[in-house]
Amino acid sequence: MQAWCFICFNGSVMPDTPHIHRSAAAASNPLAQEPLPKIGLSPEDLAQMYRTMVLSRTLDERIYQLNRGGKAAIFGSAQGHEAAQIGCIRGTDPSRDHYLIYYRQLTAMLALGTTPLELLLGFLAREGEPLSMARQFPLHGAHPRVDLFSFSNVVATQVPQAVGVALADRMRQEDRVTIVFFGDGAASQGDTHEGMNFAAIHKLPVVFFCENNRFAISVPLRKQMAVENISSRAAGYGFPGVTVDGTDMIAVYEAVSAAVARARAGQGPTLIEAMVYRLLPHTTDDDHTRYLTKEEIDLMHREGDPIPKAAKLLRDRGLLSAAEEQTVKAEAQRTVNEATEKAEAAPYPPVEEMYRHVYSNSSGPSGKGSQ
Amino acid sequence: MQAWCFICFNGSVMPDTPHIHRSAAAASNPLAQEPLPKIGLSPEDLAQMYRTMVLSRTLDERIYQLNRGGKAAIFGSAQGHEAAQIGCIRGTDPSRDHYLIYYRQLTAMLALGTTPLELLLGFLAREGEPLSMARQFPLHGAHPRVDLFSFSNVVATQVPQAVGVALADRMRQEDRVTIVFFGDGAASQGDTHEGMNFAAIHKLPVVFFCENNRFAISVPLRKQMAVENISSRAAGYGFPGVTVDGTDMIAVYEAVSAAVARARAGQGPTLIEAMVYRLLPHTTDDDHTRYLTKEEIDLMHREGDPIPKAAKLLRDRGLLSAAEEQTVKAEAQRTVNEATEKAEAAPYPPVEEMYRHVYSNSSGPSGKGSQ
Amino acid sequence: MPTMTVIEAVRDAMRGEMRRDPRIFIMGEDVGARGGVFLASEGFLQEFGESRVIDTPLAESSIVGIALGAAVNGMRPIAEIQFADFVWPAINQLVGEAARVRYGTGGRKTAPIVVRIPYGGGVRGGLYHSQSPEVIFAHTPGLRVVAPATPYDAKGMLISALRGDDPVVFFEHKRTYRLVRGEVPADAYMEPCDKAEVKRPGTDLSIFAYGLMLHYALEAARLVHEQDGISAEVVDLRSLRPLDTETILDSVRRTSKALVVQEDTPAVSVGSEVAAVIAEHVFFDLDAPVMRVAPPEIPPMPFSPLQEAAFMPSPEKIAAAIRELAAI
Amino acid sequence: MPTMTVIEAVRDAMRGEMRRDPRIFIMGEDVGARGGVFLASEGFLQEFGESRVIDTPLAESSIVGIALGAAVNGMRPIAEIQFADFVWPAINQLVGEAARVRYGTGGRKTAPIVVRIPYGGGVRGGLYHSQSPEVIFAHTPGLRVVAPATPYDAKGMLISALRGDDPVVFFEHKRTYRLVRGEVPADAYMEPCDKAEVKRPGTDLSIFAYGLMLHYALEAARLVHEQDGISAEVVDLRSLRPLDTETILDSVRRTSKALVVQEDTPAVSVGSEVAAVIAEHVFFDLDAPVMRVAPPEIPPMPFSPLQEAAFMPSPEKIAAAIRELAAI
Ligand SMILES: Cc1ncc(C[n+]2csc(CCOP(=O)(O)OP(=O)(O)O)c2C)c(N)n1
Ligand SMILES: Cc1ncc(C[n+]2csc(CCOP(=O)(O)OP(=O)(O)O)c2C)c(N)n1
Ligand SMILES: [Mg+2]
Ligand SMILES: [Mg+2]
Repeated sequence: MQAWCFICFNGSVMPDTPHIHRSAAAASNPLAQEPLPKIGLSPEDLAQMYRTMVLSRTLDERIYQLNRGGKAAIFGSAQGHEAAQIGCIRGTDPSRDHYLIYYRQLTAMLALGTTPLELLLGFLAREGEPLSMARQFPLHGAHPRVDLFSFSNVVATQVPQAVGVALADRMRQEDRVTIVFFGDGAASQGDTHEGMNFAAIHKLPVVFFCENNRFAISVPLRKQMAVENISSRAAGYGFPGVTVDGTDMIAVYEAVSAAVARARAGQGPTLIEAMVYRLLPHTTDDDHTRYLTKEEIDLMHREGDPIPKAAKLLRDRGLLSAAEEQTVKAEAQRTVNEATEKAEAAPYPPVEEMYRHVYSNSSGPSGKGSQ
Repeated sequence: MQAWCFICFNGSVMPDTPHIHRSAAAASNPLAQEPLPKIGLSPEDLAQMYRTMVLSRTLDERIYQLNRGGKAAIFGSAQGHEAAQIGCIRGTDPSRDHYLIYYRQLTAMLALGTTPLELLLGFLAREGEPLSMARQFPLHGAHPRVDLFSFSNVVATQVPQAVGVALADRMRQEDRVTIVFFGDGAASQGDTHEGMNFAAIHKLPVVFFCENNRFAISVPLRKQMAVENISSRAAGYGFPGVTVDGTDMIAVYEAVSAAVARARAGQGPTLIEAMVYRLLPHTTDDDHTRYLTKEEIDLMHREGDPIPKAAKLLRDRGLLSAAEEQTVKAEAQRTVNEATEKAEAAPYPPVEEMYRHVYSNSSGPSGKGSQ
Repeated sequence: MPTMTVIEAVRDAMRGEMRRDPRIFIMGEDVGARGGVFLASEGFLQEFGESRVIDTPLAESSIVGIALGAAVNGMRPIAEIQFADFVWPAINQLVGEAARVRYGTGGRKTAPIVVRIPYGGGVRGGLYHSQSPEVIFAHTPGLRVVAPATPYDAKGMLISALRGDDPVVFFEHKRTYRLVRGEVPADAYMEPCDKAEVKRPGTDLSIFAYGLMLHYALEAARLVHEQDGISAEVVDLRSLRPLDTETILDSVRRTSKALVVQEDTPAVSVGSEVAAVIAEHVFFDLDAPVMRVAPPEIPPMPFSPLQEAAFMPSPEKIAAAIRELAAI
Repeated sequence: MPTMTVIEAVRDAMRGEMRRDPRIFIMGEDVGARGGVFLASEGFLQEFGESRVIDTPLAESSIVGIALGAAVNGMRPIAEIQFADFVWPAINQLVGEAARVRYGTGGRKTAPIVVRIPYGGGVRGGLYHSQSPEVIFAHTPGLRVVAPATPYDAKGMLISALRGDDPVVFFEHKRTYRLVRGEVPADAYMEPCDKAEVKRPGTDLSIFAYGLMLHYALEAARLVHEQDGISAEVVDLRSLRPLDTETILDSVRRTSKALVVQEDTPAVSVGSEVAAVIAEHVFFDLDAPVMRVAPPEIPPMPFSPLQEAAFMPSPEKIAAAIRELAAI
């Protein structure tokens, strides 16, 4: 097996705090300085990525408000994960690839074409919610247009499922890659181990994308594992594992592009660990001051917010003026406002709907009709 | 984390057959040539180890006969695993350590003091069977004198259980090591991953002892994993992983001794992978000619039988004459014959016994009496 | 018509469907060169090749989870769990996930997997090769759960399962595999996956059973008919989810007495539900208590032979219960 | 006497027992600094330290498997499963292993673990934060399974569980945590883990319920008493394994009518067993069918609020069933 680690960290590593493990991701990505064509992104690509991040943040804040106003359900904020998600999606091909997401992926979902209105219908559990008919927690279900889905919020179940999705493609010799998202917490589950091992054996086209935000709710990395990086697990299965700075959208994009290329070339899976900070509590139900100091929270915001980082990146390359920055914000605000109004005006789905789709209706002569 | 691999393979590596992966274990152990005091074993130790191996083989063959005669239940033979098991047990301290075994461990059980009669009572499901009152498959249950147990034959369940056993010792600050045995098949289970990860986090005194016989029933290693050795998984948890030639009792003894010393010193777990050959089919119910060629079976017997190897080792050191070899065999035969007679004479346990021990009888004022 | 054993019928159904439908593949431990530990897929590797006959690592959760993923992506996997006793690690993917794929996506995705599970005791399997874990599946909306008892039903219901769009948990009683032989059409046919069947008509009382117990119940009905002139109707439940309550209730309406026979321990079981629907829906037709024949409430099941025999219901025990119920 | 909520009672019981018995420790996700997601172990890390309050990795099978191992080696672990919906990965270690440690070793080893499981719906939890997975546990010989509904029972039964020698699955209904308040003695006391309790005596019919449904049943009984003069007895099952059949049957013998109320879907459930034992053992005392109030057979439970409300039994639905049954 080839040793494969194309991203090197160079910046100095800050010491860990009692709860925050920072070793690998504190450094920054040398690629960020490269000319864009070499990276494979156009200026418009970067601008688009930035706009999606801002839209995600704006919507994220709105959902928080709706929750605090007693209107929206529980929400696991994506704040801090935006660059990782946008970088990842950009490295894939939504017209053919599969995406098994988890609950903290507002940005990824927007990047894949889910609209703010669709998402808000989920948070308000209204009729027309396209993913699950508002049967599931927001963000769960299956997307009507892209092969994006999340059957449950049972952590790590999606890992073997993704491997099965890729197995089906392999059997039909279809050139599609499966991207499966999960957190650091999910890495401890048996399902993750089993899924990765199978994918390795069959060299399946899977990208295991771990958004390592250093916490499973309140449990810090040092209580989840005794190694520095989750990516180090990959060697034990026989495929490459890479740790990238997940606050750097270009670094993530590069890593994912390479992994996708590897998968398409029939070389099998890759594990990518994007180090991010979870800027808010685990969900709207959580209070992270129970287990983090104020200094730690501040430090995460200082070091870990990918949006100012992305803005600076664009500004440094002359792609974002102060005025444009304002326009992007205003545009996002308008979109989210409109979506909120529409979502709030929608009715709840009728009760009778809940009896549908327990079983198929394809009975045929076998009598396997719906119950 | 220290890089830690004290056993180096030198001999030439034979090419794999279609079903048998041989890379790591074809080589032999340089320690085998060292003077005994340096290894930490006395001549009597070696002789004793050899005698137990021969006893195990003799009993193993007897159980096969009894099975073929319709008398004994299903049996997973230990033939080929004897050196690994005797080397392992010798590296531990049965007066205080814990042993979570699996079903293929006749030699280990004998080494720990279970008698052939006790084991045969299990195979014949007779009254007086000490491990489970003949409720379980032979070899399962808990030993009356040593802390040796196996609650089920559900592969890999013992791994987290062993970690819990060690956790309890750690909490009470008792200086005991837990040895957990499992096969290569078990390495794929989620439970193995979860157990190893927890042991690493808490640096628990556990030795993970994998008897890698290259097959889970009929499934060869190449369909179980994409890596060369299971020991390579250890690095992903943060403890050492070692592969040893499991047909060489001294090599195994050394590796286990070191792992036990490490555990006692508070340095945490070790994964030891002993490469062995399963000389017979998976169990008495299996027929390995369905999935192995005659050449492969012959090759295993030629390369993989640890008993002639051990005999040669003793002879080379002048510890075993031809006459002694005969005496050891005869003695084993006599012991097994006697045990067989006694076991066959024992009655079945009475039916009423089956209602006992579903619940505790410690009711007390809580009314938690037995049902 | 050819005669076959249950295991032959299962093999025949799978082979025929795999020839017909390239989306079907089989995955599980030892299903390849070994042909499965019960030889259900004997010869399949040779005929269908490694890509459709997949020997998996020993990891049940992923066997079902991967099957689920493949199913969602257009395939029709058969996942074999080697013994029912080892299905527990896969419960999360089966009960928690597969059962709810369709529901939780509002019908957008579907997981047509067939999970084949050899189960049951009376085979000297001891505590870990004898279990009957059907309860948790039979309880779960979104799953179809069947337990055919005859070669005819095994083939026809497996074909239905493979042609349907829902996840099906397919229980095969190990003891029937080679014990039970019967006529089976050579061609494909579909037997419904949601219908009970009266396997022996009768007038004095109704017996409800499935799996091995169906055969024991039939034997008991024969015994009491010969020896005591009692006419017992024997209903093969076949489908444990959905329960075919119509057939159940209809039988009790005619006989006015019900006896539920099962191999699984009784508390909170499939048999409980049969009794409950009778007590709820045809109470006024009943002339006697709803009786049950089942093992004692101890872990299934002791390895030692006398104890195993004492644990298992038998034709004699069932016959005794029939006589008792008939006398009320 | 102090009054407490259910969650306070649980915390009080654990804290008192951990002070008393150094063998008791708690492990689970977020039980440490966070104090558990429901704050059951709030303050425990400070009081008992990291070695007795163990934040585990996110891996339920090992949470139970490790607890089991520690229990076998002399400790008394409390394993917290964060939500019942996530207990499925642990079923193998719980139902397959822990339940059978004592039996399978002929009594040589024992696994006194207490697995605490917050469960149940009506909390806008959707498909994966609302489940009631008690069936599989209630079915399994070797486990004790309880579901206290009141603060008094929660404390007393948890103390019993922690002092007993068997594995106990301890269900805590999430909606009762802060909703239900009641008097609870400050000192330790033991409430039996295998006894039902008549929570409201009555003469016209018997209602059987547990968990949140106990409170809804009590409310319904109050309603029909006030509005219709019907006297409904309400029996709190409390123990789901063993079921206290004596108390159940005794109640039906007195009232001659039975109504089973549950939040879990009805097919093959705890409620089925209650109906079955009644239909088997007090059939001749019964004046009416054994009725059930339970949700529809769809995956528990939709997230959207009108649907969730339609799914859940309510005092009104129970009252309607009482009236119907009383009128027979
Ligand atoms: C199997 C399972 N156990 C527990 C939970 C409860 N839970 C929800 S999210 C979470 C933490 C997940 O952490 P991680 O995987 O790192 O993702 P993050 O939320 O940090 O993005 C837990 C314990 C769950 N959803 N599933
Ligand atoms: C969880 C589980 N799945 C399947 C089985 C059936 N089974 C028994 S042994 C075995 C193979 C085990 O292989 P390995 O762990 O390598 O041990 P070996 O028998 O080779 O010593 C299988 C599949 C089981 N006992 N438990
Ligand atoms: Mg995380
Ligand atoms: Mg093996």
